[in-house]
Amino acid sequence: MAPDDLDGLYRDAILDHCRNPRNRALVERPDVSANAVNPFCGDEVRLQAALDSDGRISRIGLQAVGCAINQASGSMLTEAVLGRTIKEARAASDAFQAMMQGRDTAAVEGPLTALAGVKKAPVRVKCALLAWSALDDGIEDEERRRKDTSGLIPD
Amino acid sequence: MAPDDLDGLYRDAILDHCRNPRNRALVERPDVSANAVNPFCGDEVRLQAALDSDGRISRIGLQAVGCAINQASGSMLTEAVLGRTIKEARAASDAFQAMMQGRDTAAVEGPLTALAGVKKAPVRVKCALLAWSALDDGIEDEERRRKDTSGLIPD
Amino acid sequence: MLDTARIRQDFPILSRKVNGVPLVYLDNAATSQKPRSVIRALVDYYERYNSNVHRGVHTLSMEATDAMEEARQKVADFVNAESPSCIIWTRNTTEALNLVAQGWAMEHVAAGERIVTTAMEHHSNLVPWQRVARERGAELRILPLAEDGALDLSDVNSIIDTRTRLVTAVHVSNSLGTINPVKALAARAKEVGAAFLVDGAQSVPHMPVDVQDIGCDFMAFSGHKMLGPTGIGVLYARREALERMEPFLVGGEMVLQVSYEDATWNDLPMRFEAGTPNVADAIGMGAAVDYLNGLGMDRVREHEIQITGYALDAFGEIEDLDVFGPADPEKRGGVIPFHTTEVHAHDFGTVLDRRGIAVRTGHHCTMPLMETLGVAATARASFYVYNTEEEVDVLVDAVKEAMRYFLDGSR
Amino acid sequence: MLDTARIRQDFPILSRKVNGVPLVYLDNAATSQKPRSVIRALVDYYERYNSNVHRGVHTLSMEATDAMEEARQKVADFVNAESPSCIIWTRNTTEALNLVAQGWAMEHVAAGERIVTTAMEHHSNLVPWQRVARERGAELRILPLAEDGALDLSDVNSIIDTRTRLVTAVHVSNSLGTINPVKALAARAKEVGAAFLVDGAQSVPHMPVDVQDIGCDFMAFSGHKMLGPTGIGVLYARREALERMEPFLVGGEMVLQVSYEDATWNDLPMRFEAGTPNVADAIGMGAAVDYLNGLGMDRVREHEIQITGYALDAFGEIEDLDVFGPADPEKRGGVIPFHTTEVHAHDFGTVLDRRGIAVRTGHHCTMPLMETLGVAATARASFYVYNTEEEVDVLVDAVKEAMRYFLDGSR
Ligand SMILES: Cc1ncc(COP(=O)(O)O)c(C=O)c1O
Ligand SMILES: Cc1ncc(COP(=O)(O)O)c(C=O)c1O
Repeated sequence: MAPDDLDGLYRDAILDHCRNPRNRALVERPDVSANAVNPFCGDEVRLQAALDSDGRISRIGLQAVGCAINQASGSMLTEAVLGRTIKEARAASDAFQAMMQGRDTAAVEGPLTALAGVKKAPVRVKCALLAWSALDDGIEDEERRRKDTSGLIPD
Repeated sequence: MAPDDLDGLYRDAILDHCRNPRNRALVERPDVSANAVNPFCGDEVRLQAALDSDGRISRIGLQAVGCAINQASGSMLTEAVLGRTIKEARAASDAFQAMMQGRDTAAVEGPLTALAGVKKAPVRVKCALLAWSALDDGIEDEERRRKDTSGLIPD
Repeated sequence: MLDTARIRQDFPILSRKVNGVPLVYLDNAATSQKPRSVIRALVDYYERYNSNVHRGVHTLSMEATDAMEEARQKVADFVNAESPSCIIWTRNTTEALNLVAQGWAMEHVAAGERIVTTAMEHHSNLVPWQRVARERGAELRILPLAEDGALDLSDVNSIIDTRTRLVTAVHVSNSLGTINPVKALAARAKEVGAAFLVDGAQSVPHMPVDVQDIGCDFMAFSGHKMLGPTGIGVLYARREALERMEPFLVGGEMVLQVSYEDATWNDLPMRFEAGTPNVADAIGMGAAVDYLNGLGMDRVREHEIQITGYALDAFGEIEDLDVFGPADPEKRGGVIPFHTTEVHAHDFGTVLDRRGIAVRTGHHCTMPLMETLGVAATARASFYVYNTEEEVDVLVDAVKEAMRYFLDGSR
Repeated sequence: MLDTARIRQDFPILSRKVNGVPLVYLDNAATSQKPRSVIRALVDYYERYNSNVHRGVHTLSMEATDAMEEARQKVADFVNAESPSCIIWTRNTTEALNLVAQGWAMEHVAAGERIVTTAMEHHSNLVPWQRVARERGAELRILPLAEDGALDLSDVNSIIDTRTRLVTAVHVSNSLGTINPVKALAARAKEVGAAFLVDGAQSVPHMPVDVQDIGCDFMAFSGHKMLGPTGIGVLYARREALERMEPFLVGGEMVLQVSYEDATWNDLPMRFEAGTPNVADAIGMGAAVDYLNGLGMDRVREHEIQITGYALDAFGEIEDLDVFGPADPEKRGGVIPFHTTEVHAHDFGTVLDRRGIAVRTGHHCTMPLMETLGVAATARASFYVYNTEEEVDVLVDAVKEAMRYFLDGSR
C-alpha cells in the first residue's frame, strides 16, 4: 500500500486547493456567468466573472460542490484565468482539456499540471473538467451577447 | 448409417398404416366428433364415430393430415377402438398415453406397440398423441351431452 | 456458517489483482461475481448443444430446450413458485418490472385509481409507475421513510386505500439495506383488492424467498445479482395474474396462429417470451441456483448477517462517518452505505480502488431517496457469499486512511 | 474462398457426434454455432473483469464499461453506422423490432395512415405492425409475392403511397432465401416521406451490409445468428430517428434526473437501455464481429453463394422434391427450404436427425407465407461459414433415403 500511489492522483496542490479553495466569493454584476452539473455524482459548479474595459477577467468567483477533484480544479481555474482576456481564458481551457484527454500536455502550467494524475482514474476526468465546461459555456454566452448587441446597435 | 436405427422409430407397422390408412371415410350422423390441430407443424386430425345401442363404437372415420407418425397413430387408433364401448376406448387412450409418456407400456397391444419407438425422438411424441387427444375430446363432449340430456328429461 | 475460504476457490476472478493488490470485491449489490460452475455451464452449452429452442426436431434443439426448461423449473423451485409456467425469462429486473407496468398495469389501472410504491425504490421500480400513472390518469402514492431507514407505516391504511389497484415495494433496499415487511404489505394489498408486486432484486440472491408465503402477485429479480450471467432476469407472476396480462413484446415464439391480418397468443409462459430467448444465460442462471442451493440460502443469510454486523461495528467506531439504514443487522441486507462531509463518495471510490477495493459510489439509482436523506451521493459496500471479515478490515482501514488523507494530508 | 477445414477447428461443437454420427449442423438460420474466440471472450469477462457498467469508479467497472462500449463501436463499424450511439443493445431482433413499433411507430403513425410490410415477413416483423395498426387505426398493407419467391413490386408505388408512414421489409427471407431490394424500397419510402426499417436478422450475419448505403432509418439483427451469444441483439437507428423515439423500457441507467414525481431521460444510446445491460454477451457479440471481419464478409457471402449453388444443383436432381425461393444462388441467401408431398417435414427432420443432420422443420415463424405457398411446413437447410460441400452430400443422400423409405420402405 504505497502512499505514493495516492499522491500520484491527489497531489498536494490538489489537496491544498480542495481544503482552501481560492476565489469562492461570487462577483457582483458578472459579465460571464454559468453553472454546470453532473447529475450522476451530484457535482455542481457555479462560476461568475466580471470583465474590465480591456476585456480582461478582473474578478472571478467560483463555488464547486462535490468531490475533491472538482473542487480543486475549479479553484485552480480561478487563479489560472484571473487577469486574462476571454480569448486567453478559452485557450487555457482548451489546453487543460487537451491535457486531461491525454492529447497534449505542453500548454498547461502551474498547479493545474497536478491534475494530470487524475488520468489514472479515467472516470474521474469528467470531475476535473466540470468547472471548465462552465467556463466555456459562460464565455460562449457572453460572446453571443456581444455579437447580438453589436448587431443591434450599428456603430 | 444403420437402417435398423430408423426402423426403431418408423417400424413396418407405422409405414404400413401411414401408406394405407384404415377407416378414412367419415361416418354419417356421428355421436362422437372432434378435431385436433397442432399449429406448430400443421398436423390435423378429424375424427367421427357412431355408437350402437349398447354404446359401442360401431363405425369410425378418421382423417389425419401431416406427418407419418400422426397418420399411422390415427389409423391404428381406429382399429383399436372399433367395436369397443366408450369406456373401453377411453381406457385404451389412457394406456396409449401412458406408454408414450414412458410411464407404463403394459396395457398396449397390437400394432400400437410399434409407436413406442417414437419415444426415441421425444418431440415427436405429441404427433403420436394428436389423434388420441381428438378421441378424448370427442368422448368427453358426448358424455357431457348425455349427462345434460338425462338431466333435462326426467325419466 | 459458510466456508468462505472454500467458496472463494470457486470464483476465478477473486484471485485477480487490481492496481497491484488483491481484489476486494464489495460491489455485490450492483452485480455479483460468478462461480466456475456457472461459467462452465455457459461453455458447455456453447461447446456441446447450442441450438435454437422450441419446435426443433433435431437433437441439439431438444437438448437445449430441455436444459432451458429445467433451468426454469430450478428457478421456480428456488422461490417456491407454484409452477414453472409462472416464471418468465426477461433480461433483468428492470424489464420484469416494465412487463408488469405495460402488460398488467396499463390494462388494469384506471383514471382516479392509485398505485402505491415506497420512498426507497430503485428508479426501475419508480419511473415505470410514473408513466402508468400519467398515461392512465392514476395517482402515484409514496409510502414515506421513517427515521431509522425503515418504511413509516403509520398511515399505511389510508395510503393504501380501496381505490388502490397496485402496491409495489422493494424487498431489500439497495441504498439503505432495509428489509421491508412485504408480507404485511401483501396482506394490506389483498384487503383492498390490489395486486402486489415485489422488487426482489436484492432479496432473492441473499435470503430464502417464498413467493407463496409472501403472497405476492409478482416478483422481479436478476440473474446477474445472484451468481448468474448478465442478460437474464425473471418475472414471477401468479397464474391468474399472468392470464390477465397482455403480451409486451410480440413476434416469433409467442404466437399460436398468425395470418397477415391477425394473430393469437401462445400458452404460458411462452406468450411473454418473444423471439429467440437467452438460452445460454437461462441455463447459466439455473447453474447459479444450483450453486446457491448447495450453500443453503439459510446459511447465505446467516453469513450476511454476521459480516454486516461485523462491518457495522467497525464503521460505528469511525468518527464523523454516517452509515445509513437500520442499526440491527437482522433487519437489513448486506449493504452498507456510508457518507461523510469530509470525503466525497467519488473520492472514496477512487482511493479505495487504489487499494483494490471495489465499492459503488453515487446515487445508486435512487435519486429521490438521496434527496430525502439530504446527500448527493454515498459510497456503498455490499457483501456476498465469498466476502470475509478480513476484507471488511481492509475496507475499514482504507476508509480511515482516506478520511485522514483528505482532512490533513497525513497517512 | 473460405478455408472451411481451418474454420471448423475454431468451433468446438462441430466435433460432436449426434446419434453416433458426426454432427452436420444445417440450422444456421435459426441460430449459428460459436467459435472458440467468442466463448473465450465470455469466459474472460467472467473470470477477469465482470462488473456492472457505467458510473462505477472502480477498476473492474471501468474495464467492463470500456469493453462493452468497444463492442458497440465494433458493431457500429460492422454495419457502417454513423456513430456507436446509433447502436442500441436489445435481446434479439424481435425486441429491436418491437422497440421501433412501440417507441417510434406508436408515436408517429396516425389513424388512416399506412404501414407497409411484405408477404414474407417473420412473425416478429408482422405481429408488431398488426398491433400498431389496430391501436392507431392505421392500415397494414402487404407487398405481395411473385412467382419465383421474390417480391412482386409491380404495384409498389400505389401500395407505398404518400399516406405511408413506415415501410418495413426483411432483407433476406428466412423461409425462402430471397434477397429483397432494400435499397429500392428505401428510395421509395424516402420519396413518400416514410421511415424505412430493415429486418436484417438473415443478412447482417451473411453478407456485407451498409446501413448508410441502403438508406434505412432502422435495422434490427441478432447476435446469436452471427456467431455471437444468445441474449444479445441490436437496433441500429439513424440519430434523427432515435431522437424522435420514446423510451420503451424505463428505469435505472436510462434516466438523467429523477424525483418522486418525474424523470428526465439520459443521452443516446443509454436512453433505450434500461437496467443492467447484457454486458458479457455484448462483449461476446463484439468478438463475433472480430471473427467475421477476420474472414471477410465478402468471402463469407461468396462461400454461401457457392455452397448454395451446389446444394440447389443437387436438390434439383431429386424427383418430386420442391425447393422454394429464387433459382439463382446470387439472388438468395444460404437458405434451402424443401418440400415433398411424400414425406412430411417433421419426418424429414427426424430421419435426418438420426443421420446427425440438424435442419429446421415447420413454418419457420412465417405462417402466412406458408399459407400463400400452400404448404403446412417445410424442411429447411441453412448454411454458414463452416459448412462444406461434403455436408451437403450427406444431406442430399439422407433426403433421398428418407423419400425412398417412406415411399416403399426400401433403403
Ligand atoms: C428474418 C428473421 N427475422 C426475425 C427473426 C427473429 O430473430 P430473434 O428470434 O433473434 O428475435 C428471425 C429469426 O428467427 C429471422 O430469421
Ligand atoms: C432494488 C433494485 N431494484 C432493481 C434493480 C435493477 O436491476 P437490473 O439492473 O438488473 O434491472 C436493482 C439493481 O441495480 C436493485 O438493486
